[in-house]
Amino acid sequence: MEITVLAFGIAKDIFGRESVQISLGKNTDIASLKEILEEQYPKLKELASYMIAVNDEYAHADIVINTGDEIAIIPPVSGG
Amino acid sequence: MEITVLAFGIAKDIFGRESVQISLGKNTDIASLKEILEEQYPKLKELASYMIAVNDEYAHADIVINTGDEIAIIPPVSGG
Amino acid sequence: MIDILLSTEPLDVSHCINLVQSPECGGIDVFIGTVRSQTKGKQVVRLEFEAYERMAIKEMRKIAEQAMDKWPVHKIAVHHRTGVLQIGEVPVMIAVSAAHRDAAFDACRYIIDTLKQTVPIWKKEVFEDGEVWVAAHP
Amino acid sequence: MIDILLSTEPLDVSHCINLVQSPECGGIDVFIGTVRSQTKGKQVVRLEFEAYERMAIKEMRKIAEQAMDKWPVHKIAVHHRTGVLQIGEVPVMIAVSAAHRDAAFDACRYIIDTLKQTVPIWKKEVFEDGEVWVAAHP
Repeated sequence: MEITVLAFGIAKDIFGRESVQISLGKNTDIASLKEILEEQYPKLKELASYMIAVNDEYAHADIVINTGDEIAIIPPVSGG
Repeated sequence: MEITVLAFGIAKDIFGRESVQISLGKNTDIASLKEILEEQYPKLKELASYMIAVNDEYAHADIVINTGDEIAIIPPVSGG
Repeated sequence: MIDILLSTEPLDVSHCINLVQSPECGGIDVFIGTVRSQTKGKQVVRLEFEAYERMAIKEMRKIAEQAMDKWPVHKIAVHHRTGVLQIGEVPVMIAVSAAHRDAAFDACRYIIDTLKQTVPIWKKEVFEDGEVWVAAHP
Repeated sequence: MIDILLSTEPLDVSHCINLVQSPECGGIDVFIGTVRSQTKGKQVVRLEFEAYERMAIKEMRKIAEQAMDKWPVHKIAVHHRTGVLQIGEVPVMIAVSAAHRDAAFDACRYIIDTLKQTVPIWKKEVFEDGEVWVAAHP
């Protein structure tokens, strides 16, 4: 399946755009998604940390991604 | 010597006025002043506590009162 | 910078905050006391605040100076009202600015806690059926 | 009552305080974040805030709800700004009202501390000679 990954803050700079399309196999979990992203965008590994959000919620490593999910990269937040 | 004792809050109600004149012997300290006041105004003893200020500062029991000092009764404060 | 005010006029929160704002500061903590409609389950009609004015101002300044010594804060405003206050009105307002927020929170809380213990200001609660000087009796 | 706002417009402190004021409350604690002119000794020209808007609003509400569960507070307003901010402008403002002040202080501090850890908002510091996404790198 094709999913769209939204990027914010420094992740947008790393992607060079506000979102990227990624092809994922069935039953891909968050941990695997991170590996795929880091292979394509090695600079992600230089971040202090980053999280993945699925449908506006922080997602644990073992959460499986479904078609239609809204996926976003959440680099270290710095609001306030 | 004659001194004026200012009263605030409930002390004003106990005195029935904003200040009272008291005759004190030489070298009267704060502890003695309190005894004299409590004799004349026994309701002072019903207060949760009260302090005496001399010239705008809280005064310890052993401070000696001098002519011209500004003396005030400070019942339990409740500002804020 | 320390700004102390004891006033019979309504306190102005925007003014108070502007007084402490500074380009060197990352945070401002503000405490605003408000007159509650109830105390111990009893309906309050109004409050009356009385101060030993000169000493009250001196004590408020002392507390602000202590806070400046204890925490790395930049500016402090302590404004207190006297006279008759209705429900919802503001008897006290404290604003503290600092480079970092922890100092602003700690100092602001210290100032209101200490003010309530040491500053010679007295509050009378007026009810439908009587009135009482707060904290006067055990 | 919880009021959450994420806005590109300047935040209004009087409005924010009015939102939480209530006759049942004896105190309001307000935290106001302000843009500092310096960070680690370097002169800041401006800040740029970006948010994952829908999730940021959801997370701000979650934090306010947690504060409501943890402390006996009455009303909470959490207002955050996005876009370009100059020195001295206000990126965040939190107001908490409670019957007693301790709860207001504790809840307000919890909200700003947690907001800075979990709400998907990012701050870019712009200097004369470059720019940096705050906290992005170790």
